[in-house]
Amino acid sequence: MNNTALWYTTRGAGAVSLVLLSAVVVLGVLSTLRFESTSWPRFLTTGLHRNIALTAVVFLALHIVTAVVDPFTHLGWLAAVVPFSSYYRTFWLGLGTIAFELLLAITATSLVRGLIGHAAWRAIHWLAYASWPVAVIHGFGTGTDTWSGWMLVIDLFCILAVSLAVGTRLLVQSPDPLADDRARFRERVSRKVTK
Amino acid sequence: MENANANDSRIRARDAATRMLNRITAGVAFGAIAGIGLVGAVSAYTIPGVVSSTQGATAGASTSSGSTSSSALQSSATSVSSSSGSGITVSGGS
Amino acid sequence: MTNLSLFAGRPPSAGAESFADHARRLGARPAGNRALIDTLDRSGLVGRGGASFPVGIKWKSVLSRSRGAAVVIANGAEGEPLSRKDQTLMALRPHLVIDGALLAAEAVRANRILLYVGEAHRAAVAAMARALAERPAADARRLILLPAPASYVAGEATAAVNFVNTGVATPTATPPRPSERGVDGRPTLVQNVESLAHAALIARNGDGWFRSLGRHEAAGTVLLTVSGAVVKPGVIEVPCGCTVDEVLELAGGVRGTARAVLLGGYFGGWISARQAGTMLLDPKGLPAAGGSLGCGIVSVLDDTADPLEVSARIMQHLANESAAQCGPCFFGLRSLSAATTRLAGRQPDHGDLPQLHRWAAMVKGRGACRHPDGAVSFLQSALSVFESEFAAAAGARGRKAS
Amino acid sequence: MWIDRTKCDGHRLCAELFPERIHLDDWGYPIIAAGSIPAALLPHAQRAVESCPVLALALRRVVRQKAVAP
Repeated sequence: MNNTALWYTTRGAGAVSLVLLSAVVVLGVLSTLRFESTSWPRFLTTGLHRNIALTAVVFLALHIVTAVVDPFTHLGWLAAVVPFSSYYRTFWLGLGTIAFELLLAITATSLVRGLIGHAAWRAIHWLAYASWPVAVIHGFGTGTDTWSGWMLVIDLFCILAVSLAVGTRLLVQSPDPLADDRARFRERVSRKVTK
Repeated sequence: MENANANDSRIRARDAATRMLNRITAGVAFGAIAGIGLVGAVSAYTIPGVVSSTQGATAGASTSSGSTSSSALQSSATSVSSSSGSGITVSGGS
Repeated sequence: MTNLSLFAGRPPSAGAESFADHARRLGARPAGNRALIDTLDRSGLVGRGGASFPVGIKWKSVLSRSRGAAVVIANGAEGEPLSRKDQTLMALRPHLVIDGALLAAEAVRANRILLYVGEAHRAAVAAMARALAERPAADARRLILLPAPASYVAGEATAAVNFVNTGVATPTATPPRPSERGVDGRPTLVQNVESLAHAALIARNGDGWFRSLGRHEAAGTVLLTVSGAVVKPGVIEVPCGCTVDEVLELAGGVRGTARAVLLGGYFGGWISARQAGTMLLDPKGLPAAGGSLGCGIVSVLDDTADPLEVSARIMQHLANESAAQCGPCFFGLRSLSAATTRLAGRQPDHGDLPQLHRWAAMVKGRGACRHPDGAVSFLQSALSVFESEFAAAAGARGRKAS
Repeated sequence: MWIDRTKCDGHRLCAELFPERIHLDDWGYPIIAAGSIPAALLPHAQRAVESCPVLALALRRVVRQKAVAP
């Protein structure tokens, strides 16, 4: 593979990853909203969320590997692991490293969700709301194609989709039908206990 | 009897949706691969138009490193000159 | 009553028995050990909190996991609205309960004892606090008084453990049971205060003595709370194995004509008066006869009251007492209570009565604790004992209602 | 199959994924058929367990009912 091909692959995989990750975030939000229809059972949403997330990790890996082995940028493997250690575009690449590492944490904990328990898994999964924006900013900051029209369209589309989903999530109260009554009851039977 | 039928239809719905899940996943994966090609092609085609940006210029420089493809070479030729002297260009050339 | 054991000594009007009186009357407390557990086993004592589980077996299972670090919770939460017996016992004989808790701790090798007393039961809390102050420092150090929130499920064993651990008295899923993993993850014995008081007497007098207190093969005595249409409602101690008629006689007799008796409280069920009279009040034998002694409630419904209205009120209470943790319990009891209320108001929706039967079967066994099961079996007893009333109510509007 | 009722929020995925043994009550909470699960259905059961958003489900190996410790 020659260096030009590597460079194009890096850029292509980066753009594709952004689209995939945005889809993952939207699907994740949709699943907490308990979206369903007659031909679209709920497990389809969560199943796609999971499958596309794993696909995104693969494409991100491609994005990173091609960037690192590209002799032009001279990144070295350290920069792929330690944020802000790259000589080349230190800040913007650092953001990318952070976003990817957050994503790895989210993915890894999801794969062993049964072992770490629901509360810990959920706490870590909140990092998705940090990882995605950091990834987007990384794309804007370092993206070779940032200011080309087609990339702007992709960027705006992703941002719009995610903000729409997250906005809906914020507006809709907890879909757990027991949440309010449970909280009320717990309030009633809660005391400070000094053992 | 009615119950058994309802159950059967739920099993069928599950299996249908599972197939759909697999199809969509495969579609997304292939689409993503195609997307890389598409983005590569489009960016290769569009870069000459946006060299005014410093970032576009720097990145364009890299394409020159080992490429002989015409459009890329063209774009890099202009961009290298516009950003010559930067450390990046040096490393790209090495 | 001739067979008083828990309430032997000075009459209730004398108030709480002091530690000095307690020690003078009963002598020093023997030590709790493995032999005591065997004695309890032979005595036939079963738990008095409602589940009637054999006390000896329970203590043994905690001891087997204890390693000297178990915890004992003396359960005096008494959240059942019709029950007064635990608070009365603690208010009058606090040292018997404390003796029992200390014996249990020694027998299961526990190093912490919590006295979990319903905060609404002021007299009981005060008496227990005073009793603790009267105790020698060596005893008092091992005991902690912990007021329990006033709620029906707060007295459930896992809820008591959860309260100590987190400060929230809601039940948790089992397994693990408290005897496996309870307070701070340690094996925990949650035992009703009346059971502990019985144990304190059995430790002194032996298992043969306890068995001799009962009648008709039943062992020991039991505290009952008699309420409803009786002349003298209140808490009484009776020998296990006596009949409901005898109990009602002790309570001064029925006012008017009895229609049905609520046996065991909200977690027990209705029994028609005709059937109830000759029933033997024996925690082990009653379930076979289709009843349950539960936590010792005997409440009489006379023939002037509307059984549907009384049942609906109890269902409303039970629905409100759901901790809203388990969907089937919360929504199921709410639906059951609403339909019962509509029937009691003689304004049923179409199909309410068959729906009650269907929902009752649907909810049973589907909670983390036994709250929904208790509520459902109460309702089912109402549906069967007051079958004709329910049928008439269902027909009150719309012929095809049932 | 064992369920922690205090965790279950009625997400319904289990009933979608394992209709052979799980259906929903009138309020959207799962009713799990009693009894052990034959090997042929085990993959579906496993998928239902893994998909539960709140990890309320678990599969337990069937142990012969043991009397309470003597």
